[in-house]
Amino acid sequence: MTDKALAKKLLQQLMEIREFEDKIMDLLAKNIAEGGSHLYAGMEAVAVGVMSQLASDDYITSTHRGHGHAIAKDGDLNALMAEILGKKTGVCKGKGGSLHLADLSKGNLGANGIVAGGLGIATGAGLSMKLQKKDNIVVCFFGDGATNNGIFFECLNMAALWKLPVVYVCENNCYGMSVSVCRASAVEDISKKALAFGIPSETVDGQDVLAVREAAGKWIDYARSGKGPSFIVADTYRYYGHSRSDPRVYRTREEEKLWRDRDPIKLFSTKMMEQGILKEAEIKEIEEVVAKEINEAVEYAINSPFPEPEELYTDLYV
Amino acid sequence: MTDKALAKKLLQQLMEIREFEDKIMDLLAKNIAEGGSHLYAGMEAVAVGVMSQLASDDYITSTHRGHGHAIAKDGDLNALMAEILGKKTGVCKGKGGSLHLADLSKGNLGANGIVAGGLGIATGAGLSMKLQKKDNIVVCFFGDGATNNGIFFECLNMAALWKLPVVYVCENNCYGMSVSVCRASAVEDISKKALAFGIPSETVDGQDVLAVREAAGKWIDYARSGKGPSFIVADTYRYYGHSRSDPRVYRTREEEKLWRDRDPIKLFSTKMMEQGILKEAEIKEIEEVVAKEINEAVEYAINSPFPEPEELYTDLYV
Amino acid sequence: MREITYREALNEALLEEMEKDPNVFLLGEDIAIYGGAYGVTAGLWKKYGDERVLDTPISENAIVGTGLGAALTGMRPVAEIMYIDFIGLCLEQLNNQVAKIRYMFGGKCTVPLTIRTEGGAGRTLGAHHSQSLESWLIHIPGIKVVMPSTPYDAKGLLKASIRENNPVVFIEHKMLYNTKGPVSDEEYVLPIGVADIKREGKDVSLITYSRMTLFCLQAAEILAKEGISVEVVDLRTLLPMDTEAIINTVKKTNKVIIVEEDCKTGGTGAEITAQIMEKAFDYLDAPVVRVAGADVPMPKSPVLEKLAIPDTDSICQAVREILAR
Amino acid sequence: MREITYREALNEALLEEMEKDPNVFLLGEDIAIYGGAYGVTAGLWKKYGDERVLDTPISENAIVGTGLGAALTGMRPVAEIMYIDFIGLCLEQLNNQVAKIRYMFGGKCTVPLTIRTEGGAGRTLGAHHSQSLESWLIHIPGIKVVMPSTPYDAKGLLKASIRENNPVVFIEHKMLYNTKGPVSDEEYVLPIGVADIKREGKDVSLITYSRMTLFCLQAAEILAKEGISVEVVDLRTLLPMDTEAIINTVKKTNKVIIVEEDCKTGGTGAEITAQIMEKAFDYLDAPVVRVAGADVPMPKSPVLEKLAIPDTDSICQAVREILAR
Ligand SMILES: Cc1ncc(C[n+]2csc(CCOP(=O)(O)OP(=O)(O)O)c2C)c(N)n1
Ligand SMILES: Cc1ncc(C[n+]2csc(CCOP(=O)(O)OP(=O)(O)O)c2C)c(N)n1
Ligand SMILES: [Mg+2]
Ligand SMILES: [Mg+2]
Repeated sequence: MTDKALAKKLLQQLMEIREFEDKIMDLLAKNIAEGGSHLYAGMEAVAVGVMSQLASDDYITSTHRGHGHAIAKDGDLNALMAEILGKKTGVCKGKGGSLHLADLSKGNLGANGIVAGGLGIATGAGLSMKLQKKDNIVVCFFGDGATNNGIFFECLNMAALWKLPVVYVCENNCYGMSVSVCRASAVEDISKKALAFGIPSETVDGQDVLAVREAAGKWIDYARSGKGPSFIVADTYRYYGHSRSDPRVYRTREEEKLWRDRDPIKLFSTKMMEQGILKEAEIKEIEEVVAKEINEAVEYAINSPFPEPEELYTDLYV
Repeated sequence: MTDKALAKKLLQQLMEIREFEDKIMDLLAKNIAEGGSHLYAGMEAVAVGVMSQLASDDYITSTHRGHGHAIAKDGDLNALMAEILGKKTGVCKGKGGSLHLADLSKGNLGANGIVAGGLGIATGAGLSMKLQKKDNIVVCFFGDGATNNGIFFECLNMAALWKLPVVYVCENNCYGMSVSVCRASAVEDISKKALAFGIPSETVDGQDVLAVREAAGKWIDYARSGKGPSFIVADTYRYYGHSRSDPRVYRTREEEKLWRDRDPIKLFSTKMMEQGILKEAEIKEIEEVVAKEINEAVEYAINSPFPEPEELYTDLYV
Repeated sequence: MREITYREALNEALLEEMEKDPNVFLLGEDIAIYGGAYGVTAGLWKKYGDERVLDTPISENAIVGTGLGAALTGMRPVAEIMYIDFIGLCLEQLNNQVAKIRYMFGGKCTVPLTIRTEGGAGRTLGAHHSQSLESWLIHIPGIKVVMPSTPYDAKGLLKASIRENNPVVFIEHKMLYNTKGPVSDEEYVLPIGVADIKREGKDVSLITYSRMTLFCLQAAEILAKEGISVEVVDLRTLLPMDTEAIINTVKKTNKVIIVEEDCKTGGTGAEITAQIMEKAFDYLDAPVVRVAGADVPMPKSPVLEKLAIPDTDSICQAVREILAR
Repeated sequence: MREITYREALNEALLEEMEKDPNVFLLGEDIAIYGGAYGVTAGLWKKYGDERVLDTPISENAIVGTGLGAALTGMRPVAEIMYIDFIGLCLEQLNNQVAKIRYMFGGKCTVPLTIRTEGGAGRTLGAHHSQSLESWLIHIPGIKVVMPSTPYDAKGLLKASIRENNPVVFIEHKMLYNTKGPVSDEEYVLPIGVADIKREGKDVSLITYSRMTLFCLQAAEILAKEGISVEVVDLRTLLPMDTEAIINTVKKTNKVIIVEEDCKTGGTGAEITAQIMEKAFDYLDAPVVRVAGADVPMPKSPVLEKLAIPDTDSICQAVREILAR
């Protein structure tokens, strides 16, 4: 059973991410945001469900589609938005951008422009926790496409071999860019890849934040108690194209509609209302809080200065 | 049932490889052979059993431990020995050496200095056969250690996805250099790695040339008939150290003895005698033929000239 | 002559070579249905299907490795690595296998493999999608490295690369795809290894390649108004390098600036400088100058990204300084 | 002072730093029970066990990646890549992640990671076990690159590398492991980024590093008998490069030969040449010469291998030629 405070927190994060992404789409269209941004809209329940089980000093590694993870790992909305616009006030001083959102003070070891690029970092952080005998654990996010890259296998092998406290979370949104899972992966059931390492795996409904939360809780405990790594596959969908210019010819509008019918925010708020945990008015209220927060973040980002020219050469070496 | 001609051929190849490797050990000790040579002694039944099922225009890719494959794929003993000594008459004109024995005219796409370095080549050759609608197939050899490298997984995925005619043969000799399988691979049963790709797999006794031959025959047919890739794990053992200087501290003399008790040449000749297929005299005769061949190869190699200095710059570009 | 974009020119080259030679096929990420991240392979999958335009998994090392295996056994593959920033994932296969196999095998094989990729900054994509890195590649004996700057060169050189029996890495520039230029209707192929003087001049030589050629031509235009006559040498191929063209331009102007987008230290400009040092030292009236990318990862921020690579201003400035020397 | 081998010096450096800092740990292939392919980690596993000396699977990209993850979260890892020839398997992680992460994150992390590897020819191991390739690495802003030539330098610089809060690639040479030299009993650390004049001279400067330093010193000895005074500058660190030392030696002798084992085209010698061109052109009495490895994969044959890299003869020859100019 979910308590009210938790329900509110989860819903607020789901909405924050959605609103954040919708706003960025808007900023891209207006050319206020430049460059690429891979949006997380539609997939919110995965980040929010998993992160709801983490301690603030647990670590995550994120992906090229990293806004949702950064927000759910307690990221500062203003600093994240400013980063995406390349501003001095950004969480990485405007040097990282959308693809490199990171905040070590929050345990976020970073988004990554390289598909599967964070697997090594996560695995090494897990090794580090083990060697230091800390009881923190690491959650490593990546997409279905990433599970075809060599480093994915190398890292899962190491993690299993050394029993590292890492939960590997595959966000299976049916496509890696334009290529569907069945055109890229010899097994369509991605969880089977864990068999090559004897790692326990579980597939969850990635649209259902509580289902994700439950599975994550189980495997995070497993990791924390020293039992080793695990592999969660969360089935989900991204609403927008892979990038702004993507006409989405590789999928149908019908398929998109089927997934949108199971929108994670809608699903969760309906359930909370049905169970009498949240009232409609409370949900509206959260919506308003979120709209305000995100608007403020946009304002903050837009009004922030760009880095000074000297910044080009700082922060490279210690 | 094995016929006499086949039995003779298999035994001769087994002995050729053993004698070849023993001679190289000798040449290394005398500093006639320079550099590294990873010897195949002890593992002969794998190469011989598999190759006995291949057509001459089928392809193989080999490994850093590639003398056995080269010999069994109908390699010219003189040219191979000369190559290992870096002579002009070598199969690669002395430019490749032990780690790069290759002979495209025999379908040998090459040994490889890089662990798992031949997986891509084999997979691409398989793709090539498929695209050209040829019915040749490819056998890809690699060690247990190679199955932990990213490209192994990338290639098996592609091969399964595209149903390529490639038989992947893992020579599991219990160690990758000094690291035992259970210290390097999260699953000790290496055949399980195929589960990540839905590829059928089989583990065979790599000391028993007929067992290898049978399994290879089955999966080569499978590939040739368009059914896709397969994965064979042949359990075997290398007699010598990983390289000349290796004191083999990572394994016991008892373990070595257990394996030597199941020596592939001894096993096979005993069986052939028991079954009345070969007589002791016939076996002796083969032994003598082989001793002579290999001695001649050594003579040939030693008496061959080194490449001329100009050769340094030839053969790079077409 | 008709004008088409760099992207269209590349697409035509692929189409024509696929038409001509049934052994040519394409493999890479998102090149089929999607038509390539930058649209270069658009339409080819519709025309040739899964057999000749293969979407691959995200497996860069295996893409190069399988390309090699296919090239060794009768095919003529064109593999795509979506961003040159990912080349570190497949450099083992490229350097150890693709480049060396012919030599290691004593010349007893050929490797008709083309690897297309794309690099460069300009879209504020940050440190993992904006690199150049060609200098890694010129340090790999056994391959050729081509980097065209115009639609005309792009088409003629891509066709030549595909026909080559040596492995070629063909590097496009993301900011050039939409640039237009004249491209003949007739079939043509350009020679690999030959530089092109994109503008004749006598006071100073700009030696450059890829997108920077456009910047150099703009700079030359501006400087012409100041009475400075600038020669712009577009190398087009970096390996093998057209040292003859380099020496000739040094002899002509006696003053050289190398303009490259890649990070300066250990960049291609260093090799060009060394070539000049060795072969044309006595013709130099001033030390060769490198105008190059900053030695930092590419920052996301648009203001910093602009500063991190050469622009028309910094090129003009360097020209004025060398002439003032 | 006592004399120990380069191998022993490295081993001592590892031992001392592990003793001093419990966060230092080692990971790599065959470094535990086996003690490393060239014996550098011998004895450390016995002493520190599986917790601090980790044999890894043959997974180069993950070795570097996990090293980074550990370095970001409180540890001070020393990762080993057995041969630099395998660096192409992990260059993505090294270039995109290890080198760039601090900059991309706005300086909000440190990466105290050392990557030890080993390169060079001389054992007739062929094309996959004899490369140099350091010039790829000097083109990666964000890392440091160290290549010591003597036991003394090896020990002092490895200790410094491990203590660095920046990522360092530390490149040993397989032909140096058995060479001996004086190494102090007292603890010492050497500064990264500072060249060392291994022999003073006034007629010509040899700028070099790693094994070639030994060849240059031998050549200098031979040439001294001909009355030629040769200065040998051992760079020791390639990134950052000690340009001050380079300029000083140019000013002193006015004639420079760069000696490097790596393939010539796109090599480190090109960068050194460019530095001299830019900062010391007016002091040159002759063009800078590069004596470098041949632009070919390393051939197996012992006779060809010797020809493929510089030797004392080719260095002496180059000196005589530059002085005859
Ligand atoms: C190594 C690498 N290869 C290719 C790309 C280009 N690319 C960026 S995202 C992407 C698809 C990734 O798919 P998936 O892992 O399923 O994540 P998703 O985008 O679906 O969230 C590709 C191919 C990249 N960034 N890195
Ligand atoms: C990519 C790579 N990493 C490391 C090495 C060094 N090395 C050569 S052989 C070997 C062990 C290989 O083990 P395995 O695949 O089991 O083959 P085996 O030697 O047992 O036949 C290693 C680590 C290498 N050659 N290539
Ligand atoms: Mg996906
Ligand atoms: Mg093995």
